[in-house]
Amino acid sequence: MKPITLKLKREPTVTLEAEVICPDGFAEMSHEQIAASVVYHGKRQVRLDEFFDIEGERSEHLVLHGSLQRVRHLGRGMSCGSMTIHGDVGMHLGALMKGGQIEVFGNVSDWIGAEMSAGEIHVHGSAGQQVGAAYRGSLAGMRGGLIVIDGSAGIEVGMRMRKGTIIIGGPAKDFAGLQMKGGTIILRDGAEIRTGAWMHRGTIISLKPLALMPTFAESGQYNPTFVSVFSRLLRRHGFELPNDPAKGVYQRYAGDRSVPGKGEILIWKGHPEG
Amino acid sequence: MLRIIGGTVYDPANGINGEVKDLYVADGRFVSKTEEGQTIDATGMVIFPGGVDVHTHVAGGSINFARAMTPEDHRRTQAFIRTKTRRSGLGGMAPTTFATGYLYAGMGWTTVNEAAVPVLSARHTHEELRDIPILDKSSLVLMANNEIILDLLEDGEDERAKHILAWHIWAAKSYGVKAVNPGGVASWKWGKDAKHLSSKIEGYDHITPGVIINKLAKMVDSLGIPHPLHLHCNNLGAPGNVETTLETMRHLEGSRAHFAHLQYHAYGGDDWGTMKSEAAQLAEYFNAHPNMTTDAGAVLFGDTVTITADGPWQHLLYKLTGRKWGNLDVENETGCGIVPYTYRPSNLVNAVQWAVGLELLLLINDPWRVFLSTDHPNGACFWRYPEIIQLLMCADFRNDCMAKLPPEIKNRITLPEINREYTLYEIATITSAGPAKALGLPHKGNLGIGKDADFVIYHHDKDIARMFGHPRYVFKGGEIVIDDGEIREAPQGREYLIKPSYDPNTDDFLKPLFEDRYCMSFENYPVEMERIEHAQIQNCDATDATN
Amino acid sequence: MQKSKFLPRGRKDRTVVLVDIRETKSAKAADLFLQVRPGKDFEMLTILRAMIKGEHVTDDQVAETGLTTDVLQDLIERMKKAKFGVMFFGMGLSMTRGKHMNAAALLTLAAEMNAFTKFVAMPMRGHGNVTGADVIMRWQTGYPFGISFNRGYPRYNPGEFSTVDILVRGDTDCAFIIGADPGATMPRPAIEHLAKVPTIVLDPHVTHTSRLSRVHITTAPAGIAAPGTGYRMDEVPMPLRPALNSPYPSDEEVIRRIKEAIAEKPDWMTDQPQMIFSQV
Amino acid sequence: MELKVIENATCTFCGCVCDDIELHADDVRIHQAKRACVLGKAWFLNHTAEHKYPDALIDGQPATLEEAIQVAADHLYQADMPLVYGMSNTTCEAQRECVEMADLLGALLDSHTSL
Repeated sequence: MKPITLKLKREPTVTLEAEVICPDGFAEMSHEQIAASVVYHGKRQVRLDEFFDIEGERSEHLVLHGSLQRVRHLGRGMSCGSMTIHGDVGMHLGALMKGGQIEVFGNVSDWIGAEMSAGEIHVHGSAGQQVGAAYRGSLAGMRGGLIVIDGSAGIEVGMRMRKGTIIIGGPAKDFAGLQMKGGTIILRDGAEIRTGAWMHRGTIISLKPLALMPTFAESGQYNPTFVSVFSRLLRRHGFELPNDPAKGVYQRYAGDRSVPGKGEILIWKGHPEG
Repeated sequence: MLRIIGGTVYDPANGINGEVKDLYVADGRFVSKTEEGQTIDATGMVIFPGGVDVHTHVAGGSINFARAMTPEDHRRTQAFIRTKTRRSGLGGMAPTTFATGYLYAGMGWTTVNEAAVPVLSARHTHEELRDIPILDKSSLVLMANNEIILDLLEDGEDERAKHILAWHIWAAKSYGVKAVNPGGVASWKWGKDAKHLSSKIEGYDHITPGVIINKLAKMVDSLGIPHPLHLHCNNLGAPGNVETTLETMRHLEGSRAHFAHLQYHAYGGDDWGTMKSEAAQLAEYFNAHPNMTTDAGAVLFGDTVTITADGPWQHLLYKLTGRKWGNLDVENETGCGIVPYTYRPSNLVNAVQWAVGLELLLLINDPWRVFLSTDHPNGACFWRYPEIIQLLMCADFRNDCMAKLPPEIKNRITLPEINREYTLYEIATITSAGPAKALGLPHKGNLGIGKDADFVIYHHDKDIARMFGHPRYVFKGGEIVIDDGEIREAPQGREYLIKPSYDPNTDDFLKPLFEDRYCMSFENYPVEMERIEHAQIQNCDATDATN
Repeated sequence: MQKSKFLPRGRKDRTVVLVDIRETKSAKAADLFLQVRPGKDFEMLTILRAMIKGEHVTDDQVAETGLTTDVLQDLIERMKKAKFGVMFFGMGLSMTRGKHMNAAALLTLAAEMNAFTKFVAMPMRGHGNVTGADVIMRWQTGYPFGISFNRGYPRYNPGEFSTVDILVRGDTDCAFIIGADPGATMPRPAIEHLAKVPTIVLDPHVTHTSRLSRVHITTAPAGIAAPGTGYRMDEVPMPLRPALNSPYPSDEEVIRRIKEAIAEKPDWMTDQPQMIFSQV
Repeated sequence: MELKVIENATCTFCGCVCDDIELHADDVRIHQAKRACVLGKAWFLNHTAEHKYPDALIDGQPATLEEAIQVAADHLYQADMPLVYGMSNTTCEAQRECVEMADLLGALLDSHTSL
């Protein structure tokens, strides 16, 4: 299926809310219908083609080009197809996503994959705050699917997530896994402070040492088999998790006791010689 | 001016039961005849007086706290878009003030009574009431845990207490007196409760909840307040609490009383595992005692947020659910707890609660004494009233719903044995004429000449919930406010107040007591009259009150 | 201090515990002063949450906060013994690293203390009537702050719709400022954006923000020369009793007139449904 | 000159909003703020009824109130994404007008609380 291409031709001067840019809708729409779809430039309703050069129609594969930092809600609630984005993207990318794939060659802002339930998001650059998080007041963040950030991430990664996997390649800021209820967060380059604060359940794996909350307790060292299984699944995203007992071991911490929670944080400790 | 012709009219206040009758409106009231103005052909349609809600929580500190606590609900609910003349709003479990007006009017309700106002929050509550468009409003001030009044009752100074009570009603610019868990909320200030009528109240030696209730009801009657003491009984929501409720009813023989959300007070059993309905027992007593009115406080399955001045109950609920909990404390007067909650048919306790609300509505045989309410938002949101009407009017639908309940429900409820189906006339009574009478608002819930032209025109529809959820027209003060689902106008409503008389020396007596207890200036405490928009002061007549 | 039936000796019947990163003047007024290590307030509150539930936290872990297990145990005993506890918190908690989560830690601790005794928590508001703004926005929009009306109905997302973030990202093209002086207090990129877009200021004084604005209107100071209402931080509204007659109009009057001038122009929002069921 | 006495005046300097202040004022200034704290005294005594500033400034130049209201309305109306911010040191009545104006404008609306 030939993709629909959207090139940003005019920089928005304020935010551009464009939840209409979503494979589910565009799959059924003619070129004219796509061009005439309504986006919100600030409070003004404008046609999509006032901001984008559009090529193609009736496709669930979308390719976007341009500096889209002010463009918000791309792929909101999408359930199928794909979006490939060349450029930086604004807030709420793939929020409430139910399926399909998003790949970004650039950086993304806050709330990407917020409250998503399935599908995949891969960001080759860095991400802002609240990756895969719950919106304010919601009981659950990400409920399934996969988010991979090659670069760094802001605060509250996976806040209140219930299921699914988040992988952060670069360092994460404070409160990664805040109030987590399930699922897995992998921190390949560690995190700043308060990782796993108030977590109920779920797993955080860090390949770098972490400054942990005082309400976590050490509970043994091991090389869990699920890490190997996980590692195989992640290979197609271009990396693996160490798990060779000859090279090192995971130090396990349990908490957060303030909840009291039954979450676990696994921190890889390579043997000095390994 | 307006002529409504050919409609089938249900006007219980005038004994009109489904007669085809023309209605005429001029200057916001019904008149005997007019030749001028618009004519609306209501042939084949049903005409009701506008709905009156005797017990709801739509304005003030607690519902406003609930709004702040539930942003996730605001996001998933319907949003009203602003127009040039109308404000935007959000519906849901705790709707914004503007949306509250649109949603109530949208299903044909035109008068509401905000049932719980702490005096210190009264100024705030009136500001919010002003922002509820279309509806006429009244409010009740919380008095059963007021320290000054309790101290006076403790010392046997009943007459003085009565003057203080009247002073507070006027200070709060309220319409009547609400008693919540008398003595229990006062004890909760110290983490204790008072579950029975003879329970000790923390800090007092002589008075008990029973004494407070009894004396307050007598004071309300003797001051001639149009609406009787509006009572939220002790021991709300607990298994076996029907004993407390019956004891309370026995205490109140000889006085008028309105029992709020009776559903929450009609349980048998010893604990959550054995909890069952005692609606039949309660209804039997209630039917035999015409001094009382009540509203159902019915429960519907689904999400809501529970708010009540009954702090102890709310803390229990928080512990049971492990969800969010907000707890407000209003300086020296009352408190309030807030917990989001989901009623599930699979949950046996919730299933019993659902049945109890309906059983009370069906087993209390006089529709002039039992009114439709969900204790919004506690049992369900007010905008779900049409679903309850359907449950009352259609026994088959009720049975279908019961089939979804857990099988263990069998011996815990009597609903399956009840065949009664409400008629339209009875629905018009429990939603409008009855509550208007209980509130002492004779110009409401009444399509007679000279009465306020607040009325609704419904399409006949076999789907009862749809019929009552989507009126063809809603009129407020003779003006079309809802036209086929569209909000036409959102005029300002009135606020009803009363000014019971009290000893002019009350200010001097009260000031030092007040200054001892509160950290607000006595002079700044009463709500100024200028703050009430379209205020209407209703008469207090001590000789009228017991009729 | 207030004497009451339950606390007849006033201050003597009350216990004040001050927690701060340094010994301030307020420490003298307190019965107990706990010096917490800077940036460890969230940790301290979280440890307290664990300890009141009987969960074990090691002495070394407690020591991270600059306090000792004995001190915290003593604090917990005092809190549990209280008849009615109140936790007040200020900007030192809610505006430092961790921000809203630090406040959430305190609110959660207060809620959980109710398993033992009555406890409530309350933010100390530095500015006069900021509580009034919160309360009014809540009843009119459902949300306390951080709101956007751009879709014709209120939406809420602190961080997205909060002022510093909006200004730093440049997401607004016109700012109306009242009862605040962001030109004096906000980070430089935010101030630069205010200077770039048309900014309108209402204030009794010509402020820093006025100087970078396109329009400044002098108004009567609230409560001194303008009447009205102000909310106490416990959400009790108070009538204002102005002592002076100002030569300037009140904020209320000026905003109403601006609003009316806007309303006279053609509406930019047309053909909208009355209501939508699916929000963005 | 005889000073006017205002009893039970309310101080809106900080969130405590004390309402037991006794103010003594002439036509121009408040001379005494009894029972006010140090902060409250400064608050009451530093404001006067003098015509100290121009009624309005447009681009830094003195202007009439009416002109300023029109220019303000034009800017707000033309903006694609206006912001209404602040609302701390003002009355509830003004705050209500702010929220209504933001609703009408389709604006962003925020208070000090978000800082």
